[in-house]
Amino acid sequence: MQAAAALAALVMALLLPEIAGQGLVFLAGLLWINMVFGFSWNLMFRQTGLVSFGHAAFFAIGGYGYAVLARAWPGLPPLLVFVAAGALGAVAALVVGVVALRRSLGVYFAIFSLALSQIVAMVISDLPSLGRDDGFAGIRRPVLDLGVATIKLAEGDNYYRFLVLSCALLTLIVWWVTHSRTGRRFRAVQQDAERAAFLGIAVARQRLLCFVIAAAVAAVAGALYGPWLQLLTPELAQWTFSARPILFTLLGGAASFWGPAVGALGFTVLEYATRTLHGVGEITVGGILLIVVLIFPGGIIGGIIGGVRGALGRARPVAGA
Amino acid sequence: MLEVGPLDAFYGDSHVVQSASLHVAAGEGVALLGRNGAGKTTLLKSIMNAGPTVRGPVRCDGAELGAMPADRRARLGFALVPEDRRIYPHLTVQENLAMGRHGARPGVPPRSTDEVVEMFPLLKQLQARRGFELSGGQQQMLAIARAVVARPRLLLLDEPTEGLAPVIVEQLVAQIQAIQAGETLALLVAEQSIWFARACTSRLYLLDSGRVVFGGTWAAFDADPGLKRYLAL
Amino acid sequence: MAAGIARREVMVSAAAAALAGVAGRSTGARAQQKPIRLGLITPLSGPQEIVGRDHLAGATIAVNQINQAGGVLGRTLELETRDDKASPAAGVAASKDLVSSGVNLLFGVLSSGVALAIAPTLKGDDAVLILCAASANELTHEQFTPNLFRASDEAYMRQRALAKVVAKDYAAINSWTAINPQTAIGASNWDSFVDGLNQFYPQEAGHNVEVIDALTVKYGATDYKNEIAQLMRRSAEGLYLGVYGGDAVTMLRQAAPYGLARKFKVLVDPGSEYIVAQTLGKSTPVGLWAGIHWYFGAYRGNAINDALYDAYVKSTGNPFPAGYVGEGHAGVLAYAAAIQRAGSTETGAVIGALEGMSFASCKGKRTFRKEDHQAICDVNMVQFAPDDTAAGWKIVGYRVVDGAESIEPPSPGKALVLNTKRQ
Amino acid sequence: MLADLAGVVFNGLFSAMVVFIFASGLTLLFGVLRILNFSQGGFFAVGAYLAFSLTRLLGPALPLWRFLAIAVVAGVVVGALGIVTERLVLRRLRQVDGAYSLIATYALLLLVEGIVKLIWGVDVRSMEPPAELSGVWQVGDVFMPTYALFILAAGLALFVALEWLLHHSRLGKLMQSVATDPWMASVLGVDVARMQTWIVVGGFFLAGIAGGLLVPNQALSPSLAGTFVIQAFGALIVGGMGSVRGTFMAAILLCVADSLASTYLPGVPGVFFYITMAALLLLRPQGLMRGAQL
Repeated sequence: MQAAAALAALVMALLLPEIAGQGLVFLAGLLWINMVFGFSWNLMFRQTGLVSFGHAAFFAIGGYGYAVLARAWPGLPPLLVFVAAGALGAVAALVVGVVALRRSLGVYFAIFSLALSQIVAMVISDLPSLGRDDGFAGIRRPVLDLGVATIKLAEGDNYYRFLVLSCALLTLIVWWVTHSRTGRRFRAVQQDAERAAFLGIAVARQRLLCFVIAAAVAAVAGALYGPWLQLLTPELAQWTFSARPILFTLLGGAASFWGPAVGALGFTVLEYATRTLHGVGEITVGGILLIVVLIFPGGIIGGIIGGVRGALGRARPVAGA
Repeated sequence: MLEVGPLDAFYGDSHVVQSASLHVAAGEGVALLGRNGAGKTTLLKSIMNAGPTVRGPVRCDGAELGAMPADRRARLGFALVPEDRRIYPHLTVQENLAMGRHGARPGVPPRSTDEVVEMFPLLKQLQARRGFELSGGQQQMLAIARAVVARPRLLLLDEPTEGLAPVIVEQLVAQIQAIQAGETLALLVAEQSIWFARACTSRLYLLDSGRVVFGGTWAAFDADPGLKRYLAL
Repeated sequence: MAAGIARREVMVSAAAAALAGVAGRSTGARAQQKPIRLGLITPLSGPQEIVGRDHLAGATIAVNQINQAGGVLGRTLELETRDDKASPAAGVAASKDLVSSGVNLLFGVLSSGVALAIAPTLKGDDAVLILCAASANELTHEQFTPNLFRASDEAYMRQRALAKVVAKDYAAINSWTAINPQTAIGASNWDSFVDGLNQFYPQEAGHNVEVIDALTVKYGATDYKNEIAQLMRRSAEGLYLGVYGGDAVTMLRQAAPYGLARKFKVLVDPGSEYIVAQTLGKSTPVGLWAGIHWYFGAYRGNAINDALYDAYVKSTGNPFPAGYVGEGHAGVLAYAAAIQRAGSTETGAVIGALEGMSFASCKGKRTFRKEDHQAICDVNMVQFAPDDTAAGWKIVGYRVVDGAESIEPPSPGKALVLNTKRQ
Repeated sequence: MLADLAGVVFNGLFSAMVVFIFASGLTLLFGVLRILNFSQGGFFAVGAYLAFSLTRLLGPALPLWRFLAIAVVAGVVVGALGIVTERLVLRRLRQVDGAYSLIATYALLLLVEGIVKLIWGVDVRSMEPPAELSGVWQVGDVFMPTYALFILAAGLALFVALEWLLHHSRLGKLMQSVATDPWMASVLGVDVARMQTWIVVGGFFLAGIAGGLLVPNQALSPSLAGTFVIQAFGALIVGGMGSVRGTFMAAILLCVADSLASTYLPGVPGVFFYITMAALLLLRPQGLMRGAQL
C-alpha cells in the first residue's frame, strides 16, 4: 500500500506543471528537496538515535561542491557531478565521524555538529570565490547526455522533472537502507547499544556508516538545490537551516519513515498559507507549530494513527464493562 | 488501612497487573510473593501512583485516593523503598535522611537524624559519607532508614533482601520488627525470599502473571504444597 | 545645487504628469478595465521587516496618488505584496507566485542575495523586476539580465559619491580607515569608497590620502570592544563605519566611553540612513554623515517629493520617512511612466520603454541606462548632531551628488573593475 | 601587539560574562528539567524591551539603583511569564522525547519574537547605561569602560550566588535531588511538579534580569532574540550537563579564545568561538564538568 501511495505521489509530482502555476511548481521543487533532506536526517535519528544539529553543513557542501565542479569543469557529465557532490558530503562526514562519533554522543554530538556547521557557514561567507554572503550565483541547469538523447534541463519544466525523479531515487535509497539488513543493524544500535555490541554489531562502525550515508544523501539534495534556485547562500549551512529537517521529522512524526515528508508538506502548506499575512508570520507559524507539537507529540502521523485508533477503540464495544 | 482493587496497571500497552485485590490492616505485616516479573514491583508502585498507569481503586482508611500524586500519598503516610534503593549519590547519608522529611504527615513531626541513626546503628559511622561511597547493604539500610524518617503508617518494601549478605538480612528483620513494635506501622513486603517474608509478616499474597492467585496466612500457604509452583523458577 | 534644481524643474515625465492629473482619463473609462497589478517583493518578516514596511508605505502612497489622478492608460494600479523573508528561496517563491497569478511587473527587493536569486528566473518567467534597494554591483554587471532594472543607488555609485563629498568637505584629512562587516556588500562598499578616495582627494583636495586597512567584524556581532580599542590606536583621521543599522548602534554605544567619535574628525556611515541617530538620540556622534536613498529635505519644492512627504507624515505621523519609502514610491512611478510610454503592460514592451527612460521621482530625475539598466540618479547624504529636543538629534546638513559624476561606465555581463585597488 | 593583550583578555572576559549571564537561566532549566530552551532568547528580549520601556517611562534620569531595580522588575515579570509558559508548554513536554521539547521551544521562540514585534515594533532601539556606568577606567594602555566592569562584577556575583545556592543551601540540595532523580523525590514526598515550576520561574527570572542588565550593551531589534542563544548553548554544552560551574568556565574559555583569535589571527571574525567549541568537545566529549551536579 505504501508503494502504491508513493508511486501515486510520484506521478502527481511529475504531472504538477500541467495543472499548477510556476509559483507552486517552484515551491513543490523545494518541497521534494526538503523531503529528501528530512529523510536523510531521520535516517540517522530513527535508525541510530543520532541527533545532529549540523546536517545543513552537508547540504551546503553538496550544493557548493556541485556548483564549483560544474563551473570548473563544464565538460564533466552532469550526473557524475551530482554523484561527486554526494561523495564530497560522504567524505566530509567520514572525517567528522571518525574523529567525533566514537567520542561524543547525544546532546554533545548535536552541539558539536552545530559548531562545525557554523564554521562551514562562516568560511563560505568569507570566500570570495564562493560568492560570500551574496551567494554563489549563475548556477546553470545542465544538459543531460543520455547517449540516445540529450535533454536540456534548462528548458521548460525539464529540470523540475529531473528533480522529481532524482528525489524519488534518493528516497528509494533511504528506504532501502532503512529496510535492509544494514538498516536493521542500525536499529539494533538505536534500541540498545550494549545489547547490539553483545550481539557482535560494531556499534561505532554502524553509527559512522549511517552518518556517512545520511550526509551523502543530504549532499546530493544540496547539489540538486543549486540549479533549482540557481543560487547558493551561506545560510544553507547555518543552524536555522539545520533546524528544518528536525522540524519536518518531528512535525510529521519521527517514528514513521514518511514522517519527514508529511512534516515538510505541512510546513510548506503553512508557509504558503501565511505568505500574505504580513507582520504576524512568526506568530502564526510559531503558534501552529507549538500547538501541533503539544497536541500530537507523535507528530502528524502519530496524531492520525492515534486518532484512527481512538475512533476504532470507541467504536468497539468494551468487553466486560 | 489499605484496600486495593480490583486494580489493573499498565506500562504503555502491556497489562502488567490484572484485577489484583489486597488489603493491609493498620500495623499488620503482609508479604507479596511471586516470581520475577509477576508484577510485584508494579503493584507496589501502583499503590504509590508512581509510574504505571493505574485503573481501579486504592483506598486509604476507606477514602479512595483517585489520581492523587505520589508525593501527596507520601504525606498521607505511605513510604516506598524501591528495589534499586535510589540513594542520592551526591548527597551525604545525613542529607539523604533529611530528604525523608518531605513526606512528613501534617502535625506529625519527622524523626530527627539522631533518632533514625539510633534505630540503624550501622549508619552511625557513615553519616558524612556520600551515597556513592556506600556498599549495597549500607544503601539498603539507608533507604529503609530514609523511608521511616517521616513516621509512615505504611511501609512498602520492594525486594529489600536482594543482594544482601545473610547477616545483614537478619539485622534487617530485627530492625523492622523493632520499628513495628514502636508504633503502628503496616508493612507490605514484596519478596522472593520466603524466609525473610515469613519473619516480618503474618499473611501473604501470591502473585502470578499479574494476578493474585492466593491470599491467606502462612499456615494456609504451607498447607497447600501446590502453591510452591508459583515461586519456583 | 542650483543646477540640480533647475534640471528638475524643466523635466516633465509621464509619471509626473500622471501625478498632476494630466494624463488621467475619466473615472468611467477606468471602471471598465481591469487594474494593472504590480508585484512588490520585500522582506515583511524577520530582522529586515523594517525596510520592507518602508517599501510598502512608499509604494502604497504612489499607487493611491496615481489612482487618484486617474491611473495609467485609464486603468488603476493595484499592489500585490509578497514577503521575501530576506531569503533567496523565499524571494524566488514570491516572484514565481506573483508571475503565476498573472503579475509580470515586479519591484522592491532589499537584499542583494534575493535579487541575485530572482534575476536568472525573470527571463524564463517573462517578468520584469525593478530593484528598489538591492545595491550589489554584480546585478548590473556579471549577473546582468535584460529583465532586471535598478532604480536605486548602486553600491559603487553611492560609495564614490560619498568619497567625493568627504574629499571636498574634509580636504585636510590625510588618512582614512574603516570598520566593516564580514559581508560581501561590506567589502565591496569599502573598496568602492577607497576607489573614490583615491580619485577625488587628488581632484578636490589636491593631495593623496592614506588608507589604513579596514577592520572586519562579524555581521550581527554583539561586542566591538577589541575593534574599538584598535581603532583608538590608529592614526587615521576619518572613519568609515561600514557596520550597518543596529550593529552600528551597538558599536557606537560601546565606543562612547572610549571617546571614539571625538578621536576621528569625521565619521561616515554608508547606508544606515536615520537608524543610528534615531536610536542613539542624544548620544549621536557630532557631525556623523550617513548615506541615504532619499532625503526629503533636499527636494523641498519638488512636487513629487512634497506630495510623498505629506502623505507619509499624514499616514504615519513620523516626520522622517526612511529613504526606502522614496524607493518604494519610485518603483511604482517607474512602472507608471514605462507603461504610459509603452502603451502596454506586456513584459517586452515595458522593458523597451524602461531602457533609456527618464522619469521623475521624489529625488528628481532618474534615467535607466540603456546598456546595463542601472538608473543614474542623485546620491543623498545627511549629517547629524545631537540636539536638546525630545528626539535628541537633528539634521545639520545634507549633500546631493549627481550619480553621473560617480558612476562607472556600463559593462553589462562583465565584472566591475575598480580604478585603484585597496592596498 | 603584546601591549594590548591585557585589553583583549579583558574584552574576552566581558563577553564571557555576557554569555554567562544569558546562559545562567538556560543552565538551570537544562540541569534540572533537561530542556534545551530555545525560547530563552525570546524571553531575554522581552526583559530587555521591558527594561527599555520602563526606563523611558520613568523619565530621563537613570540612577544606578533605578537601573538595577528595573532589571529586577524585568526579571520578575519574565519570571511570571515563566509560570504561564510552564503551565501551557513546558509541563506537557516532560513525557516526550527531548528532541520534541527542542522544537516546541523553537516554536515558542518564533511566537515570542512575533509578540515582541507586535508590542514594540520593528524600529531599532537603544538605551544608555546609567550615568555611573558610562565612564571609562584607563589602566596603562587598557581601556575598561565602567559598564563592562559592572557586567564583569555582575557575572561574577551571579556565579557565586548560584554556586552557593546550589551547593550549600538546603534548597539547592533539594533542587539537585529533583534533578538527579525526580521519581524518588516524589516518592519521598517532594512536590516535584511545583519544584519544577519554581525552577522554570527561576530560569525565566534570570533571562529577564539578563535582559535588563544587558540592554545598554547592544541595540534592541527584533533579531535580539536569536543573538546569544547559540553561543549560550555552546557554553552550556561545553561546560557539561547543565553545571553552573562548567558553563561559567566554558564561557570564559570560548570568549577569551575568540577575543584573542579575532585580534591576533587574521581570518573569519567570530569563527574561533566555534572552533574552540568543537575542539573542547573533542577533548572533553562529555563537557568540562563531566558528571558534575548542576
